Amino acid sequence: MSTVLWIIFYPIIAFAIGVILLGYGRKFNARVQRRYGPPIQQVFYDILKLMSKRTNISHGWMHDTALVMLLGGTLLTLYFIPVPGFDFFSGYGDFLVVMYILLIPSLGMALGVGETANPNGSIGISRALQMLAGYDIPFALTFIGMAILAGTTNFSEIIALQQAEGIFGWGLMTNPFLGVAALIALHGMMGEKPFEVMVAPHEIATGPMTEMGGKYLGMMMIQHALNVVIELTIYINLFLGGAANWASYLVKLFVLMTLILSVNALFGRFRVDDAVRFMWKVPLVLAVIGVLIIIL
Amino acid sequence: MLTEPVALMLLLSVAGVVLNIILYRLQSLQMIVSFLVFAAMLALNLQLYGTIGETLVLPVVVFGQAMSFAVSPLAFYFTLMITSITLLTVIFSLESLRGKACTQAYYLWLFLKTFGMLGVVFAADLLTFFLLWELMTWGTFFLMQQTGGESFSPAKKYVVYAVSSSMLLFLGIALIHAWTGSFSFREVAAAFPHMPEGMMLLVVLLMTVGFAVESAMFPLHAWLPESYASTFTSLTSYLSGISTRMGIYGLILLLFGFVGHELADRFQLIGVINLRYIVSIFGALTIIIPTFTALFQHDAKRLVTWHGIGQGGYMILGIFSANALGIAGGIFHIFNYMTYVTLILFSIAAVEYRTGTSNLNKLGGLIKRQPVAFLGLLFGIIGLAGIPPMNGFVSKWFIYKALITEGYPFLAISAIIGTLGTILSVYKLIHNIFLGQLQPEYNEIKEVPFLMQLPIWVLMLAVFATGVFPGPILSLIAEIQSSFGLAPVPYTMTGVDPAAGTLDMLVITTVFIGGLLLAWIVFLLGHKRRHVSQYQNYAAGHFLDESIPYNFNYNFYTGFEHIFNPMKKKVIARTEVAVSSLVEAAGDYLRRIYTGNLATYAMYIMAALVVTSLFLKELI
Amino acid sequence: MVNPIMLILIPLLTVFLINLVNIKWPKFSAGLSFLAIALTTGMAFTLLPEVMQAPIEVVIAGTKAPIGINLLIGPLGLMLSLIILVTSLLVSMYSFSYISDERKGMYSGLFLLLIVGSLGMVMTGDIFNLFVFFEILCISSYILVAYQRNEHSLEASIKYLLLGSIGSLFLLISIAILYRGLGTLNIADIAARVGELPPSTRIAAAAFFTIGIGVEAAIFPLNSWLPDAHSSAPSSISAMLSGFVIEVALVVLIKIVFSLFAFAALFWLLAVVGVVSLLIGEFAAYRQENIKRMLAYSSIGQVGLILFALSLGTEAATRAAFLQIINHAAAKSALFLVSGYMIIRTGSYQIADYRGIARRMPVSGFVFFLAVLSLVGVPPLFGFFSKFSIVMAAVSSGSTGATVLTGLVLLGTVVEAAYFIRVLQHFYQREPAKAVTAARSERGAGAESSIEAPIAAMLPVLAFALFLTGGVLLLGSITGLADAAVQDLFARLVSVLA
Amino acid sequence: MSEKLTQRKAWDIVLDKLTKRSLWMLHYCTGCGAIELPPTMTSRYDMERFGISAMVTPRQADILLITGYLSVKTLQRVILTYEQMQAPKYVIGFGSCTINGGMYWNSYATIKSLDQYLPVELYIAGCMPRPEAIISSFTELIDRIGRGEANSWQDYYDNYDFYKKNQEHVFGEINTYVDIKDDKVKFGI
Amino acid sequence: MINEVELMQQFQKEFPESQARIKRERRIEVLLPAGRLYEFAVRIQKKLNFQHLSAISCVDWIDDGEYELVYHFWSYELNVLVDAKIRIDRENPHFETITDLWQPAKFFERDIHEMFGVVFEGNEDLERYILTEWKGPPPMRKDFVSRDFAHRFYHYKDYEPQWLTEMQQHSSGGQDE
Repeated sequence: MSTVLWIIFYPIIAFAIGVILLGYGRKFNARVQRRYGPPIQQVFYDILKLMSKRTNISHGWMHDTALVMLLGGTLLTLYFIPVPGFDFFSGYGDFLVVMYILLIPSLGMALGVGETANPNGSIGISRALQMLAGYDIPFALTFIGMAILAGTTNFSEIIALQQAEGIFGWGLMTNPFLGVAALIALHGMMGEKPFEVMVAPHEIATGPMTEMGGKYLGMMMIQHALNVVIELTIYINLFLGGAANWASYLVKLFVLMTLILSVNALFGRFRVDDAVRFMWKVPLVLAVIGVLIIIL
Repeated sequence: MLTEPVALMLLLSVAGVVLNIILYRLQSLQMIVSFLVFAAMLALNLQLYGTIGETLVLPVVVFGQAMSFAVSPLAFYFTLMITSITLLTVIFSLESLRGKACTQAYYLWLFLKTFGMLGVVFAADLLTFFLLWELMTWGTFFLMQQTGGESFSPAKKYVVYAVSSSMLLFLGIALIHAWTGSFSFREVAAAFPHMPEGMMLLVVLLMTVGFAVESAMFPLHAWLPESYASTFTSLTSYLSGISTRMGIYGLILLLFGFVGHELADRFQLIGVINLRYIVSIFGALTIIIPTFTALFQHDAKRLVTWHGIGQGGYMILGIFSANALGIAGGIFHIFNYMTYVTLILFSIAAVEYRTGTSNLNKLGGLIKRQPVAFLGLLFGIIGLAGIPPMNGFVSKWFIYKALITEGYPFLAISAIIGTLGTILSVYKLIHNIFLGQLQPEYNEIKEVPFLMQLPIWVLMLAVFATGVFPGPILSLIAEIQSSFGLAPVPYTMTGVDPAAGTLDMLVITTVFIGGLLLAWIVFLLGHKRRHVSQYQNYAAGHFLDESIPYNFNYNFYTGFEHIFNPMKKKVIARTEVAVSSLVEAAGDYLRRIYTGNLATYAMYIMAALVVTSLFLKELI
Repeated sequence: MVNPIMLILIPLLTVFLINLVNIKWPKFSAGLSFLAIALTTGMAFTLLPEVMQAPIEVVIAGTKAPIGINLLIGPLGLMLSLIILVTSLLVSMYSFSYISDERKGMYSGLFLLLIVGSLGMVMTGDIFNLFVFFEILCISSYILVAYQRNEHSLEASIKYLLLGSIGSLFLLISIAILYRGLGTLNIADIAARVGELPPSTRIAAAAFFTIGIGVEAAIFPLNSWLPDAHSSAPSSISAMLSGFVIEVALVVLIKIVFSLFAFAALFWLLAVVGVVSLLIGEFAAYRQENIKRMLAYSSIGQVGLILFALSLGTEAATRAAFLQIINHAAAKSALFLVSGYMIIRTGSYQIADYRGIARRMPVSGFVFFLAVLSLVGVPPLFGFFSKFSIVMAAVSSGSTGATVLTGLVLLGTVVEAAYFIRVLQHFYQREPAKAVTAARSERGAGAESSIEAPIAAMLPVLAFALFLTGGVLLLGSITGLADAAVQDLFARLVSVLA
Repeated sequence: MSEKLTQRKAWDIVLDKLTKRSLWMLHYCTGCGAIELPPTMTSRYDMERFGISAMVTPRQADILLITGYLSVKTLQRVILTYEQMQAPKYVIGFGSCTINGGMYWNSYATIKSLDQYLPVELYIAGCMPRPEAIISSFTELIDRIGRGEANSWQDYYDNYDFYKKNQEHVFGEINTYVDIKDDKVKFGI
Repeated sequence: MINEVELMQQFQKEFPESQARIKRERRIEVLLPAGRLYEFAVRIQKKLNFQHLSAISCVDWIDDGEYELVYHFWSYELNVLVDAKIRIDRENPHFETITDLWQPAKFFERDIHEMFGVVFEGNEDLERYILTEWKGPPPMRKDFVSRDFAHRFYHYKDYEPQWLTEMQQHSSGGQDE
């Protein structure tokens, strides 16, 4: 019975956490720029305003289905990541499955944006995919390293292993190289400032979101909120020993978010190929060293 | 003896060849006859399952060995693919080749090639295997140069590669025969372990390189993209679907039929590096390098053929991992790959049928005119990229799981790099053809006729069904593994046995559909939406209309251009040119021996006399 | 039971008859020679069953050794003569329309002399007779090479004449050494008493003999005359020369080496020289622009392959060599005959001018295509089985040296496949060359009309093609004949000296 | 500005109260007033406090600022951008040039009163109004939306012919591929 | 390095019918008859190496019924600006182009064509680019009164808000007419 309840309410809880995290992010950025900054629930207002827009334009049936695929894919990924109290689905798909399901939303968005026939959108998508190739290789290598270390690819088993020895059992502690590499790759995955090549308002008119108005942009922002939660939770599960209870889970979420936001607030944006070169230099080398330590 | 499906199928394909020779000029008759014969063969193939294990010996005796055929589970698995894809290609080309030039011999060579492949797969002895292997490679050669003109030079390059690979195989078979005295697989397999170390290594090397050329493994893959892409697109899909996988069949036969796993590990070089690991490294390189070359192609067909090579790398990685899951993944990937690559190429053919070009820089926005082709390509690319719920994901998951449990991180990461490269180039494919602005000259094109849509619908269903329910195919693969004496893969109807790993495609798909429904509800919460024309688009206040080309197709991944340009040194192409110029130089030099003046000729004779007598003198 | 001597007498008598007939009715000479060959072929076939049991010994009434004709026909001799007769039958049919100028009588006469020479060499049991028939063969081929009387063919035939005469001189020296040493000319006697000769004279005789016959058998250093001779001779004659003349000389060389000078070292030398000439032939052919020179070099290559197979010394290898001889005779003659009419139609020898010719000469294009595939060894055709058995025999002979040489042979096949496919693709190009569009034939004046060879010329070409494809069915009987020939050859084998 | 009284359902009232807190301004500098916007965005005045932030494309924007004089040529682009925006959308006229021609009252090339061509929600007097004036206009706009009175955009749909006639009078026919009348029917405005 | 005085004498000598004078240091003004300008331009570009044509401006002398075209030539070595002035008829203004000598002339002539209506033969690209929708006469001509046009063409709002009148009473500023 509790799993059915979880299945119904878990997306809503995750959405709420995501919105608050994003609002906190905008407040954090404002305060770094010595501005007062919007209220924490600003993102919620934005989403509500977007969803309540009277006229919405779409560029074809694929534009709509792609948006549905975008949000649907993210919800799918949400269910497969174990969270304290709810890891029912992770018995049916390990983190290899999660790594691939993560690609469904980006593919969905890419198709939808392609359908809008706007070159800004296409350039945005081509940059997003190049960035994907950039950060996903070190990220995947850290996954594999942890899997070989733990001997299994199942999420809940990895968490159980880490929690067995308390704080020193965390992925970050047992293999710091992989932990740090994954952190940098996570930064790229979140699309935060130095690697924010996709939504580059000054260069390509908010990239993929150029032609997304009204409820389309609303759905993308909902997806972005959920995505933030997913990515952070993956990192927590693999490297910060998962979360025994919701309190430690929320604390870890906010600490990690602050860490990323602090980097985001200070940096300008890389060019695409420089961002990818950076991703294939620093985190990849760290990950390789980490993996070598494990297998030798 | 002749009623057995095996004999009937071989007989039918030969009958097909003869019929097509007779009906050489009448294309419509050829089409109907070929369709019927191939349909009959597929029907026969389904009965084949019952007769696994039986053998058929032909009275033809060559060099003391009667040509014998046997139906093994692996043979059934491959014939299932061969007959189904040939039938689909024929159905597709019934419509797409109507009225095209130089297609008289199209079905003739198709039958010859099918006969060759069926023979190779059914062969129970090395002689039949090699005889039909040669026939098959020459069949491929003739299929490749159907469109005349610019398809000749790549076909010639293929001939050189194919003939040298079959010569290597020939030498290997001859050595095996010299040692074991007979051709049939059973005796060879029995006598193989007792072969002296050096000779066995030589034979295995020869055979592996021979099969590697045919399955386009990394350093020997240069012949594939140009020659597959320059013939009719329906043939491109047929060739890249099944033809290159005969090399993989050969590798499976060699590795599991003769050498067996414990022997493969015996060639220890340093530590963990043994023959299997070296071939896996080549497999990994086969995944990475062709996939990232595909990224920069400007022609849809070449892009997909480059991926053909890349996906071959997954199969090699799977087969050469000594883990039940990996081997099952490799073999399953052959089936998956065939389904979605033919689906992609049929969609590209549908586009080319209507627009006349497959140049990625000239197309765009065709989703509005050819939705079925779009859906086909969409399912195909999701499969090719290996994203759930399509079948590509399942076999890739098997391979990754095996590589991780066996502890090969760098092979696993090369596979993932391959997947990422695939996703990038695959999106470029669907974006440049179907998305973006519709060019004014393609305004009036319509959807392709039904006969061309049928294979696309069938393959879409196949890609999705085997993705969600991989059970039946996995059961067949388990049978194959046990027929070779390997541990069968622990499979369930919808994924992997929970003990061996956590994958249940049915649950993943249902949750995905649930997520889609939820997203659809959120979509409906907002107000109504309206479809608008493609010219109502944000262009910084600029007015858009037909005259302004507003597409971003050319040089799609500029970032990667900067990164990879210095690395593009076309090493393979340069080595090829070096080899051919070496042969030409040798030809020139040797030609000069015949100088033409008499004195030198007489001098040659005297020298020969002196040499022979000296040679004989000190030897007596 | 017809007396084997008739096989030689009938063509010989017809030669004289032709010279008489030629004075009044020149037209009939070609018909007469065709009839004579047909008759001889018939008789040869009737001899077949009887010869299979035991070789026939024929001695002409007690005449002294050097003059009298002493024949010894075994399965080997008969097999070769069958090859000679069938090929020349088809070629003479081809030359009805191919040779149409006034010197037709001389051509037919020499044609028959060439056949007499080769038949005699194959059947003779007496070493001096061997020399006599060898001379007949060489002289008739010198003149036939010069038949076209243009500057190129005259120069080629002079070279061929001089080198050939050096060769026959060495042959005569070797026979003289043997005769002085053993006093007898009969091969069987020599074989029996050759042990008595001191080793040095025996080696000298062997060396002279090998080089003597070697010139005609086109072994590597001695075949410098072949490219010019075969390319400048009329196509029908080059078909005959490549078809069986070189092979006959080669088999006779091996027969004598087997029976008289069976040194292991000689076998190795011949094997290596065989592979070297294969590689040289293939590589040189790769760069050829003139179609007949290319075919000539390809003949050098193929002869090298046959020599390599013969000199392996095992029964399986020799049988495979005989199969390859049959395959080469059929395929190479077909190629030469087809290129003959291509040259006449387009008026040029260069392959570049034949672009797109297959569209206008469909049948010859198809036959060329089949013959090439058979030479390269593509399965359903006859060539595959011969090459397959050669490689199998070579590798199963066990010695690592043989395996390495087989590797080189396979490399040669790859090069051969490369240049033949290049020529084939050239024929099937879509847009024809100027020479091809300009070509006209009696069949029609239009640019698209077929410029196919006349029926009389097409029949033999189709017969060869039919043999190459259908030959597989009668593979059983052919190998049976080849086996008998191998037994006959090995019966003579003297204990192999160190 | 037509005082169309729509019967507002309870949900609309709550919605207006919430969505007034989030307005996105189209950063489209048509005239000399655009230089006043950076100070309003940055730390001294920080309009993000009210949930207003600058957006690049018309699809995502709610507020269209006409900052200063509008030549005939720019008016075409402004109308195209306005029609590409999603309703509800608000036009704010900066400075006296939009009110009655301002400094260029006698020029042959600039339009004199903005509301002939676009339904204007708010005007900000001044030649160029300072950031405080801009902030006060934004707060005024937020209150209006809260009270549900900011529906000048419906006026564009209601009497589109009036606007269309004036526009064609000034620069003749343009094709923005947006069919306002059809949108009115489709979206039921 | 020849200075302005010698330069002026050279002009005087070669173009007797022109009046050349030095306006100030490094500035020379030459009044030329219309026909001689092209010759003058060739002379000044090729011989005296005046590479830079900085502008072509047009002055509307409505009283004389003439346009005055002023060509500003500049030389980098001599650091001297030469203004060649010619007069053309105002009603039917025609003049030949000098785009073959200087590329930028294309743009200046196009601007003058749009604003003053002068037709330059030989300049093939005289299409309008600023006032794309303008249907009226060339606006810079003196006989075109912008204010009357504006009042006739555009709609003004009768705008007498109550607070404006109060402000005017208290304010010290002058009345706005």
